[in-house]
Amino acid sequence: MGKTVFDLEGCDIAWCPGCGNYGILNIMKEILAELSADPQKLVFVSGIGQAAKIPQYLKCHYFNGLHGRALPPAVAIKATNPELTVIAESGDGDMYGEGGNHFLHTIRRNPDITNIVHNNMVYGLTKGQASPTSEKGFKTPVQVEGVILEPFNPLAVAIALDASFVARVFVGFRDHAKEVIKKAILHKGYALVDIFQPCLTFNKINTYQWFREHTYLLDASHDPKNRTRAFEKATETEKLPLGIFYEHDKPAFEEQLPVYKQDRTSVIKRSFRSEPIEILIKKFKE
Amino acid sequence: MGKTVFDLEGCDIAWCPGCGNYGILNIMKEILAELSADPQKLVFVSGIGQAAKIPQYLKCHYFNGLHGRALPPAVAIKATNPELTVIAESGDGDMYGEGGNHFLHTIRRNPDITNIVHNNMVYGLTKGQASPTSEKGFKTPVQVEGVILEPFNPLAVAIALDASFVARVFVGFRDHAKEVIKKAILHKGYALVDIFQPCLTFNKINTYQWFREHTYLLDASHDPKNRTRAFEKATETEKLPLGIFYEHDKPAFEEQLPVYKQDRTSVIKRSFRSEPIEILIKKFKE
Amino acid sequence: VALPWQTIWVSKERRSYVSFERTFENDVSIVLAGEAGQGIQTIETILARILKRAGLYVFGTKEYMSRVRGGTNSTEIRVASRPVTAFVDRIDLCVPLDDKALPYLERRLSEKTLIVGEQQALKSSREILDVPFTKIATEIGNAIFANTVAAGFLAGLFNVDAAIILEVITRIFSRKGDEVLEKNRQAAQRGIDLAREACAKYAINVDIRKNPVVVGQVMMSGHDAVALGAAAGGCNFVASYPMSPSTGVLTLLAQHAAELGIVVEQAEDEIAAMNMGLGSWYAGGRAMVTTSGGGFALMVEGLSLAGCIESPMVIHLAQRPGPATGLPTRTEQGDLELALHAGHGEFPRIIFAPGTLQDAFICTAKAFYLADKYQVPVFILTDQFLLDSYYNISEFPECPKEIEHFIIKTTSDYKRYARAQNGISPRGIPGFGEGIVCVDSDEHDEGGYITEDNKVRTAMVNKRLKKISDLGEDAMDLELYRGKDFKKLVIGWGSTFHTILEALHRRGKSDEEAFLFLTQVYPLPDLLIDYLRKAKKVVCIENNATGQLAKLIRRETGFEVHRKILKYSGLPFTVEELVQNI
Amino acid sequence: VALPWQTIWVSKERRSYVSFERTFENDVSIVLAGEAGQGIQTIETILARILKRAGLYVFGTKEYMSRVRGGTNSTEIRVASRPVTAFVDRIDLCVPLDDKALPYLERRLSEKTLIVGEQQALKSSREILDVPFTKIATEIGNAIFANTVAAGFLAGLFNVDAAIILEVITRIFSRKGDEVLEKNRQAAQRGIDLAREACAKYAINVDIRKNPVVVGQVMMSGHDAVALGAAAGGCNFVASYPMSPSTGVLTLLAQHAAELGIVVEQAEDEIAAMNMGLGSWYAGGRAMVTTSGGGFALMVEGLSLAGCIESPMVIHLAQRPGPATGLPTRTEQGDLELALHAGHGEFPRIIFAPGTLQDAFICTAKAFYLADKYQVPVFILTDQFLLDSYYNISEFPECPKEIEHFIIKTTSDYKRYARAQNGISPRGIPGFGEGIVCVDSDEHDEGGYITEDNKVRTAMVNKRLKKISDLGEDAMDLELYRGKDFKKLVIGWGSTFHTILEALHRRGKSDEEAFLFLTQVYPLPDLLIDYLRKAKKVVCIENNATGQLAKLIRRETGFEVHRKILKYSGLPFTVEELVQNI
Ligand SMILES: Cc1ncc(C[n+]2csc(CCOP(=O)(O)OP(=O)(O)O)c2C)c(N)n1
Ligand SMILES: Cc1ncc(C[n+]2csc(CCOP(=O)(O)OP(=O)(O)O)c2C)c(N)n1
Ligand code: SF4
Ligand code: SF4
Ligand SMILES: [Mg+2]
Ligand SMILES: [Mg+2]
Repeated sequence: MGKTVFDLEGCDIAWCPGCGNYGILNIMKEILAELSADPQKLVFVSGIGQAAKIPQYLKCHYFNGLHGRALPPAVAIKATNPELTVIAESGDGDMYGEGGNHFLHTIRRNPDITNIVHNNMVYGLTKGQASPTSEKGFKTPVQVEGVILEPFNPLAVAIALDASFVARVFVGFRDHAKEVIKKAILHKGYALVDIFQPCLTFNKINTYQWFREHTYLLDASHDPKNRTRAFEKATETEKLPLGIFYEHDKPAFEEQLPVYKQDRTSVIKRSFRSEPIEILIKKFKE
Repeated sequence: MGKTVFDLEGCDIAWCPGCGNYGILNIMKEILAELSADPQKLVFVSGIGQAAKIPQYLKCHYFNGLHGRALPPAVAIKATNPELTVIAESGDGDMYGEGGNHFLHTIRRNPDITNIVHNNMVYGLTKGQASPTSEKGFKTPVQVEGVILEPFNPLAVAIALDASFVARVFVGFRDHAKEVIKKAILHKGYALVDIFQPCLTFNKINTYQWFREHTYLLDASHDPKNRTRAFEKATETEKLPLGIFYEHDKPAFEEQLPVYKQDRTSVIKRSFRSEPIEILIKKFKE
Repeated sequence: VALPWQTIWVSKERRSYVSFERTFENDVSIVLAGEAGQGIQTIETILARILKRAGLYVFGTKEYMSRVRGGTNSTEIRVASRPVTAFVDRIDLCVPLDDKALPYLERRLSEKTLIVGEQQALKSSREILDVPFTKIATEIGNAIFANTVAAGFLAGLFNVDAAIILEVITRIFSRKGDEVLEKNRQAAQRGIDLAREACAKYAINVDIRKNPVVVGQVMMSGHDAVALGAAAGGCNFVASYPMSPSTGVLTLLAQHAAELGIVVEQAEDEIAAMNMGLGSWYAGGRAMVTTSGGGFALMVEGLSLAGCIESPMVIHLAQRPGPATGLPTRTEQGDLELALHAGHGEFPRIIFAPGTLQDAFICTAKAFYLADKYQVPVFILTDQFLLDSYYNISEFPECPKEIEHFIIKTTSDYKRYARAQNGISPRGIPGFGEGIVCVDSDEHDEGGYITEDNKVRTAMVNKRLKKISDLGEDAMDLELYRGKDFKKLVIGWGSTFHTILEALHRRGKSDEEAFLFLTQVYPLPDLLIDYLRKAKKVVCIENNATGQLAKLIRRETGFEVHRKILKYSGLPFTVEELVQNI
Repeated sequence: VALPWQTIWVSKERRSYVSFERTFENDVSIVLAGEAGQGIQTIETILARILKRAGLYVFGTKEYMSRVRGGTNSTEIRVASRPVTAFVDRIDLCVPLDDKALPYLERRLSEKTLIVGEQQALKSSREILDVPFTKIATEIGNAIFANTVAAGFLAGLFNVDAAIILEVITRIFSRKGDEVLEKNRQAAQRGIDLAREACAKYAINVDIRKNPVVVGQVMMSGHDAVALGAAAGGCNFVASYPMSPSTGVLTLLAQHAAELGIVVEQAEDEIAAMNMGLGSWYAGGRAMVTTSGGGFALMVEGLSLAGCIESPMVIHLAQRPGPATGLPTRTEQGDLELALHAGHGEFPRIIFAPGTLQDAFICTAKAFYLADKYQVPVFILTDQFLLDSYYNISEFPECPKEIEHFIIKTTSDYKRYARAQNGISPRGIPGFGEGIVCVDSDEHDEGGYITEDNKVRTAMVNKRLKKISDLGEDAMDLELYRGKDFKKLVIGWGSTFHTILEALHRRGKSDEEAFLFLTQVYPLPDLLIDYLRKAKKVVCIENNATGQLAKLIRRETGFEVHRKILKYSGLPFTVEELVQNI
């Protein structure tokens, strides 16, 4: 990989050698460079976890908030300054576990942000407990006899919520992953990309090898406009499809906010005006 | 309606005259009587809102907890004493808004509880703001120019999570509603019943009349074992289907917990034994 | 930098007009009571506006149940020839709307109370001035006009000119179409006629001097004052989740979002609301959340995040009785300690507790300024009583013409947490300047990157804690009322202000008793201890069960107040009970 | 009712064995340092077990980064002829595992420090006793055995019999199959041989008297002590969300869920965990949550619910440095005030902060008893330092044979919140008796039904606040150590216990200086003020930045401590710094 403006010199990366996160980091830097993204207008928002450390290793603005709470600030950043490109990126536990409620309602809003989830099917940073996407039977120090909960299916849920862009990739299929994530970033509205990311240390089941064997790429016959088909694909379990499951246009959250309906200027660029307040105060004199 | 053991004498019901909640209250009392439910073994769990007041008007055990937090105590009550019948009942804002994350993960657990949601598409108790299920364009004192978020589709989400029983009824179709809720209570595992419930005071759009005109009953041609079909039905918007969308068997949460795998006795019926602790302590001597 | 609008923070004289000497004739307390949804609020709105328009001082407040229909609620409207701003127990004019109302108000009725209502509906053995509001309304065409008849009648009792009454009626109903307006005018007129008749017949004489200055004054509620204060503070982002009694602020700002330039979003939960607020400040917005205790409890982690990333934040915490759901529509001052200690770990904050509507406006506006300047969370602690009360305000604070921002344009070597003498590093935002802006909930170095270096950690803690060690000019002063040579010193904070002050006036011991009021509850003003030491007896009055301010004072100064007057029934103090208990 | 197990709470003598008079020879501090995942923990586990088995007193603690691989972590193992339980700065035997370790430990190395390691890998100019662990391991068959070689070597330095070393090795590795076991035995033997050789060659002489009583003693960590304490308290329900440093407790209980009879569930978030816990108590369970500050911040609303419905609850709050994510794997005592004030509204709670592992066990068990008896939330406040430390315990408290329950069988007229003299209404559960059990987060009447009656409200607040006004026998006493005729009184709470005590011993001024330790931080013991007044100088030692206990003491007693010794770098105090600073 060549150098990009997003490279951060001399940072001490805290991930384990061989971790799937490195691949994602490289992919992200490349994509952003290829898209000629303006680093001054690009904000990463993340939570807490191994995945959530990614903005620390990129040269970019970031808001590295609380575990599970990447999406609310991301929505707010975009609404406060719609000129920014906002990427909310974190782990599966962060986005689908602790942050599950924001996942639901952010999709309902359809803000023009990209939501990238490193899905290693485990809690990496806290040393190997089950995540919402862990498969049944997955054994951990807490799930001693194996996971008994139905794995969370982020794609099916996003489709159920009529998300405007729903995709899944595997970091090991680099070119495919790049292509899909690029489209996600370019998509206007909320875009979910769930990335299969092997955790070498705590997930000995869902390895690079496993993902290679248990996934396949959606082909041209898949119509991403068809919601029911997309759902059907998302619920396949024998082999897990990769690609863009569902994609359609709808107005973004920011565009529809009353404050932006008449006037597209970001609220931070508007200068303070006392008149409307004075008019309101005057009404209380009647 | 005749008298039932669940009638609570002399309670002052705080609902507005004509509210759909009265119909649900009566239905619930009748069903429980018809099922000969043992009042001593029946626990209602609710949150906060108009709907959430329902256990106050029934003669039953109840845990009327926090807004949005009915499901976690319900799961715990069932796991602590699996002999109890547990009904978690609350409003749409409570279950799908504030409580959204519990909704997701409770479904993944599949505890043997019944989850009844009074869906009036509005926040009643707090005087008329949008709820997650409010339709686009619905105007309220806060959503002044109308709701801009995609309405939350509880059925589609539940099906996406592979819930073991997913149904919707309308309180105005009394017999149908009774039949479905009865099945939900009898179902082993998590059962969701979303009940359309007109709010006379704050929802002037989705009235009794509106629901009558905008719903239809699923007929025998619908196969509730077919997940994709169920999803398709759940995403219909022209007219909203009522009935059991999706139903299948899977082991309940409690049954699979390590603590109950060998020994079905509820943890509260087991008497304290110091030996296993002493054995553990002894291990620390090695 | 000169702050043209800073002038609005000063001037303790703004309350000097409050004087409570009066005779019964000059100060009448009307209480309307009935079921939720029965029309109390309609009567109240019409009546209060008429009375003020007529030149009468008006104060209104309500107590109501957590239900939409039924139950029993009541509203008090005090009408006087001088400013009135406090809640009294006494009822001069009682207007029961259903048969549960009189038994409900029983304790507050005296021989002097005049009861006005529809005899038949009230099923009471008391003497009631029977006015058939509903019958008349039906004659006009619809029982719904009964409220206007009643409002007209009551206004009539106060000798308000018919022209004024009809002017206000017209203003209120003109949007509803000609027919509705005309019917309401008729209804009001019928009410007025009945009042004239009754006054003549029964020699009812309500004698309150009218004052033309009142006519053009602002009359608003605590909800309005906080919401407008936010706007005046330059608020441009509000994310909140509905919760009584905080929702009024959200609603008012939502209603005017477009013209005020505010992003208003109903969040999925309070956690989201708080984290959205922080995101907005990060991006250069000026955000507020408005919530109550239970909602704020969910923001506690987010508050700690504000502390860690040194984000400004404005929190309107509208208190109601807890714990848990408690009494959703009632009042209490039970969350001071929570506001003070919320958030894991250690970081600074500022807490305001306005006592007047002017203060509510000023504190809220000022909260944005301080949050931005000191990069800390700032609380406005109100409660249901303050928020649901309204009165006319002789001098409403002026709205600032400009707002001072503390955002800098970044250079390429920008470091968000650069060392700074006073702990306050210049705050940049993404997209404004050459630098990158990195904020992290983990402990971080100057650049905002994760660090585990224990020296950097210690330095960062010191930096954060230092920020508000000197608020200087920006601090809100203590306010001392009445005798400087006091022996007894009464302390209060927040919504009890007016009630305490009126009670002290009524007690009349102006040389011996003084009132020390804290708008800025934290950090406690330095001078506080001097006042405390000077007093022979210090009495702390709080609308809670454990005396949270008293505890804070002791923690900070070692001083133990001599007596606490506490109330935690869900109702505010009345002037009468304080007159007696102080 | 006689509590057969109450005996375990008593006896202050349990610590009297702690004496710190020693010569260098009798007390050796080993520090292992290297990257995460490099094997520190393996060496440590093997070594500590061998040393204890050999009759040596062992104390271990670690400090590590919030990452799974890389970085630099270190572990201290103190080995002595008498009980050792505190963290020292001094390093006698340093075992660096990579080239970053020595620079990292630089400040702590002295001339007396013996450095042992693989010279080549360390790239250091220091004198290093070169032991080719990896080379030997590779000879045996795999570099992985290097850890066992190292453990064998270190044990060899301490003159432990080869037989004992091999016995422990066998115990640890026997589950892993014959081959792995055999290789490890070889590795250990090679390590032992090398040590013998080195001792002889370089005249290294580690002289620590062994004591046979140690052999059979319990050696466990804070995690273990809290988890076993929960089991001993009759815990049968744990819902939690992973968060350092609280997860160890969850893990241990999960591992033994079936045999201990505990429902263990990883909740979707901390809000769920807390609300599940309350549901379980409602149904008759005995529930605990284990979390850290940030997770607890999310439980604040649920705590308030516990207060309102008068539910018992046990909260293990494992502190780490905040605010926000802070330093996830480090230590701090920064959440006392949060525990004290968490929850909107006013309701009682009890807070324990164990200082020893025995106390951690006892407090946790007792928390269940008190929560059940007084129907209040009870906190066990620990921190990373306490939890990650371990040592051998001369007298481990006995596990109770029985548990006293406070659940009653209901009658048909049962009322959950029936009036009660002491505020504590008998607690029924659904399905046990004829009554119905109704609990409500709204204010409620005796039956648990919603009420807005202000008299009932006041009565309910009083009832709730009254519950812990007299803990009587159940209170944990203050503990005073050393001279009764003290001039200087040092106060501490929680994990600083051992370090303070050892520091005072080393200072030797036993007549002048005493140590007052609080296990029960809230309610503060009544006698506290007498001790404070008696002292000429009171010094409060806390592992936080603002002196939270000192503030609490002032709030409750008016007493201002004279000096605070505070540390908030993320690291625990060392004995040396306290010796110097007290
Ligand atoms: C409120 C809160 N609860 C728990 C934690 C502890 N925690 C940090 S990261 C994490 C899980 C990380 O899992 P995931 O999001 O899948 O990220 P990964 O490490 O696997 O990349 C948890 C539970 C926390 N920081 N905050
Ligand atoms: C944490 C918290 N936030 C907000 C509230 C205020 N609140 C009470 S009920 C309610 C919404 C009720 O809506 P829904 O659940 O749909 O019930 P409904 O009244 O419509 O039956 C809200 C926001 C609360 N009690 N607690
Ligand atoms: S623990 Fe797993 S996810 Fe975390 S850095 Fe290591 S390999 Fe990657
Ligand atoms: S507000 Fe609506 S939901 Fe609530 S009681 Fe009235 S009609 Fe029913
Ligand atoms: Mg993960
Ligand atoms: Mg609703």
